[in-house]
Amino acid sequence: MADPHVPHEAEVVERIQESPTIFTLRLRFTDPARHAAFRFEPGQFNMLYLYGVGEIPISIVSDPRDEHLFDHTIRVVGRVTKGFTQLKAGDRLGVRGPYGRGWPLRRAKGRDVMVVTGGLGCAPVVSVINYVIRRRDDFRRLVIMQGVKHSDDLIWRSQYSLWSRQRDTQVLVAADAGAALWPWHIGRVTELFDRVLIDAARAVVMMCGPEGMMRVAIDNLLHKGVPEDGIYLSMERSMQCAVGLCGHCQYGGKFACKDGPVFAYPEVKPLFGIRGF
Amino acid sequence: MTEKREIPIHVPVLARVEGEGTLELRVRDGTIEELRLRIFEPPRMFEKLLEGRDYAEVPDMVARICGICPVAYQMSAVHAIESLFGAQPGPWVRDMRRLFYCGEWIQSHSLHIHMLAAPDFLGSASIVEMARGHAAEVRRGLKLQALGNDIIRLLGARSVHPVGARVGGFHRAPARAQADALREKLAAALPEAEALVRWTAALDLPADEQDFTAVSLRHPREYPMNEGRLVSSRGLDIAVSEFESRFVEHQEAHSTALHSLLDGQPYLVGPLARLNLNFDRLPSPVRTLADSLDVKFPSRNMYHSIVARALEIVVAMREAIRILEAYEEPVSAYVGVSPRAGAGYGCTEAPRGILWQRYDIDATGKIAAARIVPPTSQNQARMEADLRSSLQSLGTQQGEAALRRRGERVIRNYDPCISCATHFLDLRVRELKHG
Amino acid sequence: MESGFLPRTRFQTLLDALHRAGYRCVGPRVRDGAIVYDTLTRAEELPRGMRDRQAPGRYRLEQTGNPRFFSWANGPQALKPFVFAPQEPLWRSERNASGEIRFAEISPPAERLAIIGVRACDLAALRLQDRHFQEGVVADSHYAARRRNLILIAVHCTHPADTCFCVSTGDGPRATQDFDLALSELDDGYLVQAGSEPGRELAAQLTLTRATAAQREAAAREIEESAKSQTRRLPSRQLRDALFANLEHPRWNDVAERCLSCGNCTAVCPTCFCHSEAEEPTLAGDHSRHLRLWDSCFTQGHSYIHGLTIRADTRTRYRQWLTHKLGSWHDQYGRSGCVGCGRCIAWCPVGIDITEEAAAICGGGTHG
Amino acid sequence: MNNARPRIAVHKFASCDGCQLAFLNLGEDLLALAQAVEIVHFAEAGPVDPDAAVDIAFIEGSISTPEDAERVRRVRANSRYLVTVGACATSGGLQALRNFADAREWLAAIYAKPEYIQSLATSTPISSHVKVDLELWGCPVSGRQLLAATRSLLFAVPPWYEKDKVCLECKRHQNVCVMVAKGAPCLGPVTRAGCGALCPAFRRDCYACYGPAENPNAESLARRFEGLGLMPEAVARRFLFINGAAPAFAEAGLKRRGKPHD
Ligand SMILES: Cc1cc2nc3c(=O)[nH]c(=O)nc-3n(C[C@H](O)[C@H](O)[C@H](O)COP(=O)(O)OP(=O)(O)OC[C@H]3O[C@@H](n4cnc5c(N)ncnc54)[C@H](O)[C@@H]3O)c2cc1C
Ligand code: SF4
Ligand code: SF4
Ligand code: SF4
Repeated sequence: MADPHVPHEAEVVERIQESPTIFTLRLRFTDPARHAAFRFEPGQFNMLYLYGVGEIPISIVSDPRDEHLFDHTIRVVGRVTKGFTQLKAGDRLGVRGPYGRGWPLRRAKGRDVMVVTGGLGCAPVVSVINYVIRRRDDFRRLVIMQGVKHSDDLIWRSQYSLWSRQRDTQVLVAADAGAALWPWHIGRVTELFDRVLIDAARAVVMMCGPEGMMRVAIDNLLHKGVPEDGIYLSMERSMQCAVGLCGHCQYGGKFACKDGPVFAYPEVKPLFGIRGF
Repeated sequence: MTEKREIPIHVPVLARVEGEGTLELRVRDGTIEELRLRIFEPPRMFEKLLEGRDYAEVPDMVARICGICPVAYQMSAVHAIESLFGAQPGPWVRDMRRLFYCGEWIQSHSLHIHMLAAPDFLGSASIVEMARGHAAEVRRGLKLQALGNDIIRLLGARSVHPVGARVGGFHRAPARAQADALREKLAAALPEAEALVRWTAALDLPADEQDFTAVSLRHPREYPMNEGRLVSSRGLDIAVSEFESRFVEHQEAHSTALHSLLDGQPYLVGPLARLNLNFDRLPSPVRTLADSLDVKFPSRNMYHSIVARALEIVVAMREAIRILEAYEEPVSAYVGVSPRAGAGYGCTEAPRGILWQRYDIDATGKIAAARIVPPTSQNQARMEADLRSSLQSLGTQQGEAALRRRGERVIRNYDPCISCATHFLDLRVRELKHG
Repeated sequence: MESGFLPRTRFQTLLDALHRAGYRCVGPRVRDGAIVYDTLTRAEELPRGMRDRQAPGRYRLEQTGNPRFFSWANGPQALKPFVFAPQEPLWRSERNASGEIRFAEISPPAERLAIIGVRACDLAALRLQDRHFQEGVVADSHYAARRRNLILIAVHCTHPADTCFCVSTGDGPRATQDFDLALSELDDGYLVQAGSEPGRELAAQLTLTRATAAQREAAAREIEESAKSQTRRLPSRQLRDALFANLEHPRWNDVAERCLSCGNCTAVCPTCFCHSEAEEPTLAGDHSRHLRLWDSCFTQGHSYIHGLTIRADTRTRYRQWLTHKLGSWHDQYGRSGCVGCGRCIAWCPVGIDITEEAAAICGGGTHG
Repeated sequence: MNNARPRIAVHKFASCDGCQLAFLNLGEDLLALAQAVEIVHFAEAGPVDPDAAVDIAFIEGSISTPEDAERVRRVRANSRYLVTVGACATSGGLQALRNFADAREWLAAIYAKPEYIQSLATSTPISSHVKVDLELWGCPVSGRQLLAATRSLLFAVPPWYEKDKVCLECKRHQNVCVMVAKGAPCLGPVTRAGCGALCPAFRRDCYACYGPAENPNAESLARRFEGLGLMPEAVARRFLFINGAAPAFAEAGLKRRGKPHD
């Protein structure tokens, strides 16, 4: 029996510094057969192993059609992520995956898509945006909404400008506080919901970020008429094994690693927002 | 170097001694005018801390006086307390305590020989440097040190501050299979310990005969560890409980360590003193080994301490093997004790020499007063005397660096343990209390 | 299906047959004041006449003089440590001078193990662990390797402790599933019942006499009485909904005052499966081992995600344990995660009683 | 020789030397360590250069004199990453019991010789004086802890440290609980793991030499000890021991000692 715990060697092909604390690793399995067979969906994640230090879950942010490489965008928060910052092209690491259930992109086909993020910006939903823009005809309106504490926290600023120039696309960014030359809204992201133009009843909303922010967004969306099952969120929980064994990622009866990390809102609704789950 | 009228020498932190201390001397016109072995470790006042504690807590507390010889502190303490309570732990406990002690001797002596003393004779600054030219010897030393630790671990779970000893015996008896496995390891390493003895005896050790009084325990049959009477090379022969009538500690202003004197005179404790006074108690194979060496015992050369240590490693290895060969799991690893009011005395042979303790305990088993006299404060006066004569005979014109090297070397013969030496309550504190 | 009667004087023949078949036998033995599973070579090593007294936070053994080997209720261990090891390496990695990394699985030792004296509650728990470790999206190869090599000799429970409540969870005292052999202990010997093909083969190697009707009746009666003697029980309501409806119940604060958040309950629970992983590199850095260790929902690391601890206080940790064990197990495995073994009650250092807490939060008495 | 090796120092303050011994007892790993790092100050092992700038300073011992308080500031200024090893450096150690033991006596004495009192009244952890980057608990620390921390720093990642309770380790070793099966007043439920649950393995109660774990409920455990038959003073002594000055333990202990304390 193949051991589901053992990683496989991969190589960093390219490293891109996105911001002082965020970088992207573009990877390839060193075993060509494994690389060729690797398939994933947007929203799925891999377990990345830093030699001698540890293993952590990181979403795959590249486009599934891009068979050349797969990308991970990592924010430095603790020991393993700090260790990963040292990797450069040619360095090796361990990878196993893909794991989990990704974004409902099939369901979203032919509908309005809204992407909501908070905090420092969420790599997993950036991949959704890129996915939709690359297949622009498959989807209807695209609404991108992002709230940050301070304008300096917004990374990929140029991308937001780029996206805002796409057709049928609305970009709504808000910062609680902003520096000079901030082109977007100053204030709470929730104030932006009034400006959102979507076919609420048929829209598919995908969100990730701090759970408090998501809670507020859900209330606003429901108020706007988005049905509960049109809302999807990515839940981050501690994960050690990523295959439903270690128990760390349990959210009520769900295992975020295999039943998520992307959940339809009704699946998590009973516990959502209750401190301690 | 030209002769200076006055040379102040200050060795800030003594390298390769247990703990930290400094050496200061003032030389005038070629004569050492003042010599101070200054121990500046802050006192930790254990005797004060022990007051009011339960007797059962003592072994875990006194272990913390010294990380290098915690077993010795625990052993003197349990003997002192049991002697007061009239407890009879029986032959199994007696053997295990001896085994426990063997572990500490092997560990401490190996560490001292290889990490502290031998680099001197091989011209290295440290064991790491020594490992380059003498890899096999260093590995052998590390291996012996590890075996000593293994013995302590068998009875105490870990080698520093072991948790297995208690008043009345041990918390848990080792399983037979563990004892067998350890015995095999020891037996396999015995030839290496014997080779170590020959290696130390072949080192280029300076000739330096000195006159000193040696003090140790003496047992009717055994090489002394846990039991015996206090004897000296000048005819002292008293019970452990009579220690205070002949040995007096006093405070020197320059040091936070007490100096102990026997009838007002400096004296030596430790491996050389022990071996000199108990040569006839060596098991015969060790005696044969000792007799085959160029270095002869009894010896008046402090540099022969390193050979004495190596011989004691062999003594301890053989003793441990003997005890483990006869090992049986007991019904109970300890006997119960009942507290009794009064004073109890214990003295055992720590790796660095006799470690004497006295506890005044009340009827509920609480410590009313404690007194602990560790080997290093007993050697303190002797060390200063030795330094004075050694440096004088080296010739003060040799220059600072040479004096300093020689000074450190002399000190290392005693393997002073500064943490031990400064465990006690500072006298000045007592003054304050009453003032 | 019952195979016959084995007199106690011939109990050794069972051990011998297992040894011949290449098994290491593990069975109940007295160690450090408790009955634990340990290697068993001779029948005399069994805890003849030993009886346990258990209460919340308390376990003591006493000798009754009774000739029986199995007149006790479960000690601290279940089957869990034999299939889901408390700590084990999963794989190792090696990095060479040019930075290439090689991975290799570390397989658990392939040892055939016969466990003797297994109780019904532990078999039920094993079934749950099988579902968790072998029947999910992936099968855990370490668990599976150990599980494959087990042969289980059950003993129907006739001496439940005061802390037991398997009757109320429906998991005992009679062993009904997943054993190879099941024994009913009588004053002079054992009724032997095979539950699998290996069990039948094993029974065939023992010289069994035919069981009498009186023996069968006596055995059945003992098990029935054992069931009746249990006084603790979980509230009979559907606890899942009741617990999740009471997430803000004041009792959570009350139990948090007492609970040490020590995780002993999860460690002795035969169904708890949480574990953490850790990396153990050598100092030289040339290779590294990846370990897994029993973890618990009572640790801070269990709910820690970069900078945020989801369950920082004992109230939310205890609530996680209880709502999972008695609640969300239903969502995951179609039943409660509690098999009524009572271990978490006896081995909780401060004697917190799961049945009492559940009753306080969900309503319904704990003593029948 | 590789010049990029991190430079380390081992400093001693008021202590028993037992934690330094964790280095000296590493065996072959000691030689490996000397390969992996450059040991620039470690008086007990040879090199003496207390004021050298280093990447990692390991500190053993507590602060109990004004000179030591000054010295530790110099060590801090000279080191990039500062690690305390052991109970003395991390909580003040057993000798910190003097901090409460004779509070009234000490106070009375202050007026006589204040400068003297200042030097001896308390034994405090390193973190009361300078910023500490990593605390390794234990009396003594183990070689495993030292190696793991050093290895992490060599990998240039923050070291991982234990915070779970001894009970968890105890159960992983499948020891029989001494509190439940013997009624022994075990401190495992409030003590930080890392020792390997040595005491329960030796059939005795843990005495908390690894200091408080995260989220320790010392008050509940103290009540439990009383339930086991311990007098309040005996309960106090359980907590006021090797790491008695650690706030979680001091609180539970002093409360039962019943002496007003400030
Ligand atoms: C599904 C999913 C997708 C994610 N996608 C992304 C993404 O795309 N980009 C991104 O930046 N982040 C992502 N994250 C978050 C990311 O996983 C965390 O930021 C990361 O795990 C933090 O690891 P760290 O070691 O740097 O942090 P730390 O806070 O240092 O440690 C994380 C955990 O590891 C434990 N630990 C560390 N070392 C050891 C050890 N030696 N032994 C035992 N335990 C140890 C710690 O206790 C802690 O629980 C995702 C998380 C999830 C669940
Ligand atoms: S929850 Fe308690 S009683 Fe139930 S199975 Fe687990 S340990 Fe046994
Ligand atoms: S319920 Fe008991 S065993 Fe469980 S964590 Fe709390 S105190 Fe520990
Ligand atoms: S013996 Fe002590 S450390 Fe072990 S489980 Fe019991 S209370 Fe916890």
